[in-house]
Amino acid sequence: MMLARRQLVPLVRRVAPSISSRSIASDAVSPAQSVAATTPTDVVPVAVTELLTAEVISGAPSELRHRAVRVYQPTRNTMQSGGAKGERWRIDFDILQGGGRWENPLMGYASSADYMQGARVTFKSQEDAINFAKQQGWDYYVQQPTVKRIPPKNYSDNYLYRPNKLRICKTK
Amino acid sequence: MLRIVASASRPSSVSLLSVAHRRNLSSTSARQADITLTVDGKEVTVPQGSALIQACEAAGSPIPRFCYHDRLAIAGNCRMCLVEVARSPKPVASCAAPAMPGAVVFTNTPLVHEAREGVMEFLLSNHPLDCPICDQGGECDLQDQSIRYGSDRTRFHEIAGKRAVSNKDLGPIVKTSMNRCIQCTRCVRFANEVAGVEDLGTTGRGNDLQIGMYVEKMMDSELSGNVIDLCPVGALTSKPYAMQARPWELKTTESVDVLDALGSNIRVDSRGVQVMRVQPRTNDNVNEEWISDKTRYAYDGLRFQRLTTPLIKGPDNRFVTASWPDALAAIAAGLNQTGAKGNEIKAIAGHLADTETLVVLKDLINRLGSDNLASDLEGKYGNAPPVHGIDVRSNYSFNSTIAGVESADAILLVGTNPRHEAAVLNSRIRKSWLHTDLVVGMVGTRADTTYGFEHLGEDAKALEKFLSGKVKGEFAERWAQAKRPLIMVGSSMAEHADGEAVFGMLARYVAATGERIVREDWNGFNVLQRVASRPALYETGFVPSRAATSTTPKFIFLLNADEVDPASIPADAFVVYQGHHGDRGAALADVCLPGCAYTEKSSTWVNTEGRSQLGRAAVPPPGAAREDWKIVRALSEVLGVDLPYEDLVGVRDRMWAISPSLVRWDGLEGTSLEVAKAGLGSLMSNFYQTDVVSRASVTMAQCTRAFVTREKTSLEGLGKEPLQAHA
Amino acid sequence: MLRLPRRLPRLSPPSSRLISSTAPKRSDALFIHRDTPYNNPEIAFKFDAQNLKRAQEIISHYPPQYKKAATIPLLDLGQRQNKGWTSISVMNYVAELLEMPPMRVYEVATFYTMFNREPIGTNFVQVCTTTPCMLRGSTDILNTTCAHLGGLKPGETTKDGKFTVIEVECQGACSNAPMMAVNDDFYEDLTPETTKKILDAFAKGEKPKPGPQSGRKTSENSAGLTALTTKPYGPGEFCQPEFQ
Amino acid sequence: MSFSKAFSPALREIRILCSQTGAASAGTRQFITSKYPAIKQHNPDLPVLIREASGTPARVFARFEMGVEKHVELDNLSAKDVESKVVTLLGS
Repeated sequence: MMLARRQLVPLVRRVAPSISSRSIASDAVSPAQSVAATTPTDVVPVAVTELLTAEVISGAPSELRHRAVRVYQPTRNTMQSGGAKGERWRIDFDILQGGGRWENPLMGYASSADYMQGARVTFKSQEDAINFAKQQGWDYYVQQPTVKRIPPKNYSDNYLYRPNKLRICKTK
Repeated sequence: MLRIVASASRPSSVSLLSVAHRRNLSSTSARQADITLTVDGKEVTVPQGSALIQACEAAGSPIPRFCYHDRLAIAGNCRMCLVEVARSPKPVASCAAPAMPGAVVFTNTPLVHEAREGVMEFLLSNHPLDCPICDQGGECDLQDQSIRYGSDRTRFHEIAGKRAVSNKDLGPIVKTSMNRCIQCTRCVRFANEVAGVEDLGTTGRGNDLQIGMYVEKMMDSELSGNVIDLCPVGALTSKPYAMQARPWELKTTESVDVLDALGSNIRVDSRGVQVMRVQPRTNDNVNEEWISDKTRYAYDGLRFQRLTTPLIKGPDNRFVTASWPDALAAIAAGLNQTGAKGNEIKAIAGHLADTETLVVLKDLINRLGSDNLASDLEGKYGNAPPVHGIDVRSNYSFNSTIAGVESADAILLVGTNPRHEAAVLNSRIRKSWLHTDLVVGMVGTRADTTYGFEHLGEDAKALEKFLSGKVKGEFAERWAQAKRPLIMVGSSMAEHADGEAVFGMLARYVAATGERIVREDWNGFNVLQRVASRPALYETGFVPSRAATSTTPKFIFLLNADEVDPASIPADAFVVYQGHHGDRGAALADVCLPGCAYTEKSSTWVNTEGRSQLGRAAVPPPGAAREDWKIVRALSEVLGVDLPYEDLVGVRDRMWAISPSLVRWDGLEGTSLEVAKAGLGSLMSNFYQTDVVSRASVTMAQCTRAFVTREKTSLEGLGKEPLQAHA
Repeated sequence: MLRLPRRLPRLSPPSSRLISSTAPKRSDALFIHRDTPYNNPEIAFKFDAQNLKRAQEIISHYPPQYKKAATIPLLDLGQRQNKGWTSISVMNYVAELLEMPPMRVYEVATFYTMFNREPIGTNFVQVCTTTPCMLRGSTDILNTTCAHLGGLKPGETTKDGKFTVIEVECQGACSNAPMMAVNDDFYEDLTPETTKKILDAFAKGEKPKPGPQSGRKTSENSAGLTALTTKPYGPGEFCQPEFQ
Repeated sequence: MSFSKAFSPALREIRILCSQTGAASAGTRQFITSKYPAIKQHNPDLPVLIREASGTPARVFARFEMGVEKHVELDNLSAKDVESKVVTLLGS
């Protein structure tokens, strides 16, 4: 069972439309990935370029490697109409379970032991974001943006003749 | 093409999934031709019939607007979107003007600026200087646009001051401050078109125009919270959120709603350890841009009545706080003491159980030698395999997809009231009903949907009569001719004495109609689930075996199960409750294990379509509460059961081995035609022996009746999400 | 490509702030409905047989699905039957008759100022004070009217319920300014004296002759005709004798 | 062994994973269409979960008592081979 699972893991990750392979860039080549390379699939594996992971020299704590980051495109705030910044991609960390946050019982100040809880990095494209996460040696998963379908709209639609009983009484 | 359309990037699978993408989902009639025009010197091609503002957007020229909204009809009354069009003597309101081939449009000229400045000056002339005390501050369209187009002082010095308008009472959710209203009428159009509340409107004229109901009335809609989002100023704000936080203090987390089975996409805004509000996230495949009021306002339930530490019931029947090791040891001791073996070990999964935990719990229970994996379905139905079976996904899923509802031309509702079971889906039906010739028929208790329907009867007999073609009427006629007929069966039918009969009847009908209802490009047989955890329960096979049904349990593990009938739990059984609220389930327990609510864990949720989506933790759980799957995993260690995973990745690998679609987040995996037919076949064969008429009782209608009474309490809180079918 | 002129040269800012001194124009009625003993949805309203027939006739002018087009005529009919004002019951009844949401009818009824949403007197006196009338002395007419009816203010009703006076905008009888409309009739070429006479007549329950009160015909020149003063030719007057 | 009689009671659950359209799963799908009704007829209470996902390799899992799970790969097999593999799996 264990072996089977190991063999199957990379497949799902390559094939699944919305999950990317867990990149453990700083590890030596993981057994999972090596199997993936030899298993025939109809998905062409991404060419792996050698990355010098920043964490080797940046001095970032190694715990960071065990925390997943999400790569996603933040949706537009529905409170507002403006679509600016809507094309950007963002990386942020999942919160820490347990000691991530607490409130001062007297003053209500929020404190956190998680130095990454406020970290948000913005990128122009998904590739940039993924590349950055790889360089940092972070586990990441990509959330694909949703497809918008706004039909063509026309002011004159308000005045279209309808032959049957009206289903709505239009107003301003 | 519109830019937004071109940004489709997800590779869709080639099966039924892609059908949903192929279909023309626009609610207006299809207009094929594209036209080309020039916006700010950039050529852009848009579908014919687009508004000029859409063309400008597509060209990447943002147009300020107040009244125009992508998902509402065009009103053209704020005039903020003025642009300059060559050979036009005056600036043109780009929302109300059609995009014409060859037009040359300028959105950034002195004329445009001056025109917009003029509009803004008039808008501000009566707008109070409330920004410092206004809840919209920081995410206000008027505020933002006045930075660019507003003047820093006024030229109106009326002694009597600005226009004053009385505030309206729109109910417990929407706070009004009508002085701030700029009469964009977005709320009126939303209420009229989307929510189906035709009581909101504009009264008076000119300077006296105001939004309201004219008569004293509240906005009676389960989608009313969305007008808060729509309002471009602070006239309509959220009552529960009033004066609670500023948008720039909030941390936003994109997650998934679990209070119904639609899996609406939400954004959880939190500050510190508190969830401050819940906002919708646009996803045209699921919830468009709307969420129900329950989704939006149940969050305050997350603060109260929480389980924060493990509890063990002492000898005096009072709970005593305990440490995690003690609590887990107490469970192991309890299991030993009761001597539960095999199917006497029972797990009951509740409404808010997440998929990861279900998988881990199922593995644990299975390895303990039991198949007694019940759920808190109504009455005895949770203790038996569901009547629709779980073998084939299409037997319990919403196969037409939520977006696909819009392409149906006749809908038959069976024992369901989508308005209460899936409010956002209901708005889709209304949208389609308004814009197309859709006809709706209903079998079940007559309910106030927001669209017209033909009531065919209340019980299984009425359904049988309709299916056998003995009913005459407009709906029957149109149903017979429908190209895309859609049957929507309420999940409460699986919790009803007539359930077997109804599912059998429908399966036989679907099979008898050949290619009409289930075919390669259309699967019109749908089960509308109303509880977030059920699709995942069925997907993972979390159902009791037939043998387990008759076993008296000695050890019961309640996973978020608050709707369970206390009478069904034997007095001498050892009960463990794992969940986040100290509600009915916890009261029954000998040991309580504090878990996470949906805003506190990153877990997978499967919606009624079978779409798995990844929720994300926004805030940490209170006290000693832990992620649910970890609790079960830790328990397995104490019970000496070896589970083959240690981390979340491992659990998800296991989920993949159970059903790959569980880890294909956001994607939708359909059921192939032959398998769907095999599923229908199994439905039929089970019920060939069933005498439909003798089984048919008049009580089927109670399913929807209960929802109407429940509606009143639906906002009371998360912990007691009372989604019972019938009393 | 056509461009409109650029920004106009700015005038130098005024040295002192201009405080506009126009009185704020208050609407004469609320734009929300408040239940009162005389105006609430419980008060039944129905067209009488004759009006119902007329209503059906009006509705028949429009395609069946666009019955809502008859909102304004039907509201008017209802207002006439309901003593000159449109109560909430009238609106609800019209909405029911036309199968439209009541709010859509309220929108119409509040938009048009000629639908009175508060009760009025038996005689509804509307004095025009728009520019042409004002130039011809409508201020006097308004003051006279108000004073003569016992010191009313525009918008008020006399205690006996016989008169309601309001100021209105142009009624389109500018050539016979100043004018006022009492119920459906125009009284034109008014002077304070003729105004009093008209009001007195209405007070007695009579109905004075509508039209110009100065004695001239319609809107012909008040100083006498300046053209076409001779006798018009009759048929065949200057023709050959055999045609006379 | 055929599918025309009830399986051993030790068998608790069968899970068939395959792709809806993929060629590699064709045999498995054919197996489902031909044998699923028979399996269901003789084992009405046995869950036979058919879980499709595009592009997923075809496999069948069998869960026995005490949560013991075994599986075989069915990718690129004909319906007949699938049948024999499944028989071996269920009989084991």
